[in-house]
Amino acid sequence: MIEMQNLSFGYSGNDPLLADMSLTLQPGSFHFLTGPSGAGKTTFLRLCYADLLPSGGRMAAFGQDVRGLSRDGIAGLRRRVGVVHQDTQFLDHLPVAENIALPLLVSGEQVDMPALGELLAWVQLSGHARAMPPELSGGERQRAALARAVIMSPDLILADEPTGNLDWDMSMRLLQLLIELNHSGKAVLIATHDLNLIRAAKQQVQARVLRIAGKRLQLAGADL
Amino acid sequence: MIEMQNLSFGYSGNDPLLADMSLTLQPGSFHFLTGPSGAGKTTFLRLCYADLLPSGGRMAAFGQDVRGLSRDGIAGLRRRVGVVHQDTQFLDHLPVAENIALPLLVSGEQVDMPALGELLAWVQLSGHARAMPPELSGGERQRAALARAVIMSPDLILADEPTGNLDWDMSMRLLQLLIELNHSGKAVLIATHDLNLIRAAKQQVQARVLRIAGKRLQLAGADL
Amino acid sequence: MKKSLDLAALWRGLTRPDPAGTDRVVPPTGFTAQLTVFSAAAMAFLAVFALALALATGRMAERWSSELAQTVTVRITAPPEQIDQQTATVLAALKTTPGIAQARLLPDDEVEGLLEPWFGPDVPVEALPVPRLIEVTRAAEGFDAEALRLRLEGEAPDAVLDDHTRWRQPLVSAANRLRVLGLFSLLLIAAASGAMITLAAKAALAANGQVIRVLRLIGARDITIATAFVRRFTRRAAMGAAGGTALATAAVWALPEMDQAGSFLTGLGFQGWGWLWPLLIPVAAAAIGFVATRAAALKMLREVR
Amino acid sequence: MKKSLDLAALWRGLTRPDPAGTDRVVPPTGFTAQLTVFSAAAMAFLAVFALALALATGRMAERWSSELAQTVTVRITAPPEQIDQQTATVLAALKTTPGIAQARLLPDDEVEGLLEPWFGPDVPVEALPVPRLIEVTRAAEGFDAEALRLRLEGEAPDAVLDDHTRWRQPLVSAANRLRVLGLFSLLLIAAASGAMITLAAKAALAANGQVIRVLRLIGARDITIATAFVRRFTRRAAMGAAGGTALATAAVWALPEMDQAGSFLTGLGFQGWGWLWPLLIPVAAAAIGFVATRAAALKMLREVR
Ligand SMILES: Nc1ncnc2c1ncn2[C@@H]1O[C@H](COP(=O)(O)OP(=O)(O)OP(=O)(O)O)[C@@H](O)[C@H]1O
Ligand SMILES: Nc1ncnc2c1ncn2[C@@H]1O[C@H](COP(=O)(O)OP(=O)(O)OP(=O)(O)O)[C@@H](O)[C@H]1O
Ligand SMILES: [Mg+2]
Ligand SMILES: [Mg+2]
Repeated sequence: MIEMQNLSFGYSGNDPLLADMSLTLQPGSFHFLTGPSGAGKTTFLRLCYADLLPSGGRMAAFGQDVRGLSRDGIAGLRRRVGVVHQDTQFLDHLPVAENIALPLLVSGEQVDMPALGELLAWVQLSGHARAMPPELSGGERQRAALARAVIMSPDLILADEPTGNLDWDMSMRLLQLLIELNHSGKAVLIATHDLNLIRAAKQQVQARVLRIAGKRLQLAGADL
Repeated sequence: MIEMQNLSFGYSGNDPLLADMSLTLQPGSFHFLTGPSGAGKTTFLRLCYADLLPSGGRMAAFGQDVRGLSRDGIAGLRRRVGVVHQDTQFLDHLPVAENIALPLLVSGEQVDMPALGELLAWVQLSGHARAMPPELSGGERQRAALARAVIMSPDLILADEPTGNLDWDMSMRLLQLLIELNHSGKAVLIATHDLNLIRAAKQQVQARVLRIAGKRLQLAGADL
Repeated sequence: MKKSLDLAALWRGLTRPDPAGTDRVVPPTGFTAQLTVFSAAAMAFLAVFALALALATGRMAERWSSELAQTVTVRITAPPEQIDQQTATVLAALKTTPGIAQARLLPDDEVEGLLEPWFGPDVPVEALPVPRLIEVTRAAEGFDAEALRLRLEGEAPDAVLDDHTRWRQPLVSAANRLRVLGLFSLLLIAAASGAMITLAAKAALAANGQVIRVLRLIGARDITIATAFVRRFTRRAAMGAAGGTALATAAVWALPEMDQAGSFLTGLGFQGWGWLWPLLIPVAAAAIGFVATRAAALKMLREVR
Repeated sequence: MKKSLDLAALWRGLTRPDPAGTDRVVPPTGFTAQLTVFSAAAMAFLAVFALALALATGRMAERWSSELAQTVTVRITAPPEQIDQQTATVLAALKTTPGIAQARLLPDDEVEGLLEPWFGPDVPVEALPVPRLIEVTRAAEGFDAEALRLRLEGEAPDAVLDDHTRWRQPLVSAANRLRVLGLFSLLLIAAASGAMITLAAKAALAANGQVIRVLRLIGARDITIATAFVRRFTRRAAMGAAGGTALATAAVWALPEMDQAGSFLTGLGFQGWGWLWPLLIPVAAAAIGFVATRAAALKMLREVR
């Protein structure tokens, strides 16, 4: 789905942040991405949904070179990739339920109300469907972000620190949800610092752990 | 410093969220605040810096009833309380260093440049002093927030999930910083889900763990 | 590569109702919205007045110059023995001058009336060496006064062509200048409105940068986002301008009648089909709103991947 | 409880330089800022023209009505045996009429000049029963024309008071109406500017809601926040208005001279001290900006704890 070859990236005016990265994300795969704060995890994810373009190397998403994508092509790509941002933004003037259904609205698809209700229940936000986003607690925002990311049933789910504001029980629930999605064939990539989360996941799913260190992507060993 | 008696609070139009809470924060004390997502931890902290006013009960900050505070009184209170928000906002048009020095600027105090440099080094942001806030990574934002919270050397430090975006090493460093501040006489209150963090802290400092459960504030036992 | 914004699709999106409710993605209120509506309204209001001024002064200039045209006279002050012959010559000459509809020798009683202010009601016309006066009515196309003057000089040396220019011409030029001023303010106001609506649209879009970024991130196409904004703003500009126009037109209509000074002055109002002119203003405002928002939206979108 | 915003402190903050650099907390650019500057400039531009129109038409009305006043004449068309006596009576009567500065019997050559258009250059004044003409110069306070007319009727029945009203009055009323129109547009423009600057200030403040919230959270006092914003906006409104005023004043100055029609017309420009009038516009804009931003800032601050 995503193929990178010798990819490198640097924010304009800065030294390159990521260099010589090669990776292939297969359908149905499960990856974790770790690395110290400021290593470039969020940057890496932004490259995957074409929010940033690589400075060097080759990258293809769903078989297409991302550099050759038109703006509508990028929009199309983003409909096939669900993203949970580290600091997810919502439209503050629409209630939570509508925000979660937003990807359907903007792609002109019908909203299946029972399915939306199920999804809300799944992330335990049924009671907040009509609340406005600024009224959500930190953890509630993260769960709403996950719900919005999966509503289009994308082929690939990228999650940036999805459990940063969640306690252990809720984190486990969320991991469970992601593993479920993975079992149904979707590829999952989670950026996280939480080694316990990775350990817990490894007991249930064949997960590979990637690590950004010294600008490069490494495969972390079984030492986790 | 902060005294609450039978304090209760509910967002307007909702059921009460917190009820019958009593607590006294002494100078030099160290508290953790836990509870499930959506329990009201952030709400509790907002009450402490008079961003919300209690619906019932009595609450005094630095000896003054918060309900009787004028708007300038509230501003004065906030200069004595350093807050690390769960999702800290900066002024996006000013560089990180100026954002961190902002509390000094708005209270008309001189900025001690060497001290600012030291503070930046302390949170390992020396290299990002001139960066703009939107260019920071999630963890860098949290460290900048901590720096901004302590620059006025406040009497009380409130931190809402300060390690949500930090890996374990960085979390430990940050905890060390807070413990240092506590040893110099400042009161510290940290809202967190991270039980490992609480365990680590308890080995170094006399910390009390509060828990919001069923709308009430409980003292968690030694089971942590 | 496809063009990123398709005008036809945009127009369809603009005129079609919004069954999916996509417009809801744009926050409904806020001061920038009010600002768009208000600046459109205020500028439309001023434009109506400038338009009324331009039309009224145009009418005034026309009326004054046509009165001027109708009061051309030829005066013959020849000695008694020559006067009849010269009068005949002048009348003949006038008949062959192109651009003259009619030439009429004033009878004694009319001349008497004209001289009354000078000699009182009982002018002894017979006793005076009163000049003969010929009233010339100009045809629609007008005639060359200078040529006629030269010709008369040759054929009837005692005939004087008086086109009353000294009296009326300054009025006509004043009215014409006022009309130019009215048109000039209209242009100014149009330019200012355009800039103001553009800036208001840009300010509103900038205030909604967050919304645009969120929408792009969840895979909204440019056309979807632009349509939602353009539709909003075009409607706001048109609504504001329509309100301002309606108010101003009502105000113009309610202005006290100014024609009390006879044919000399004209009211500020519109006349006949002239009342339809202001209808152009909301259309223009909508067009400006459309173009401005479209340009601003495209520019903002280009900054967001 | 202390008043939350102290005007004196605000004024001090506004005029004093900003050594601490507190103003930097307000984001420097953005379309709302441009919008404030531009709407102030555009409205100032229009205001200068409206002001020039009002002043020029005022001048025109004054000139026309003073010309009217200066051309009052008394015409005596009595039979030859009575004419000298009636002339003397009229002159005596005029001397005792309050509000008349001077009464002068026109000598023959001036009368000749006046009659020239009627009888040609060689008027046989002696041969004609030419009326006596007395030119009356009105004093500043003016006189009661009706009363004088009645009195002359009794004392000198063949004297006719001609104040040329029929010719000039419509012009004066036209000029006066134009002046009213100019003042009316000035009012309209002032109101529209006020509203526009207010809305622009509110839009800019709303766009900076985030900044205000952050500042309150880190313990900034209301006065600090309000001063930073008010200072910015007052300056922007004043700068924009100054720019617009300067441009418009230059444009008025560069307008072609309109006095070519002699004393009849007046140019659109300012005259003498009149050039100082436009200076009021930036001051007014700054005042509006100050009041509007202050109100908007206070309102926004009240919504943030
Ligand atoms: N827009 C930007 N312009 C310039 N530099 C940036 C920008 N965004 C991020 N950076 C820098 O790039 C580096 C990597 O940022 P990134 O957000 O990818 O880190 P991260 O691995 O996600 O860290 P964290 O765990 O703290 O979220 C950081 O040092 C950051 O300051
Ligand atoms: N402004 C608001 N208006 C109404 N309800 C609110 C508002 N802010 C928060 N809430 C609700 O109050 C409850 C407590 O929120 P709070 O942010 O205090 O939770 P929290 O304990 O900090 O949770 P988390 O660990 O997820 O951050 C949540 O259910 C939330 O939806
Ligand atoms: Mg990150
Ligand atoms: Mg919280």
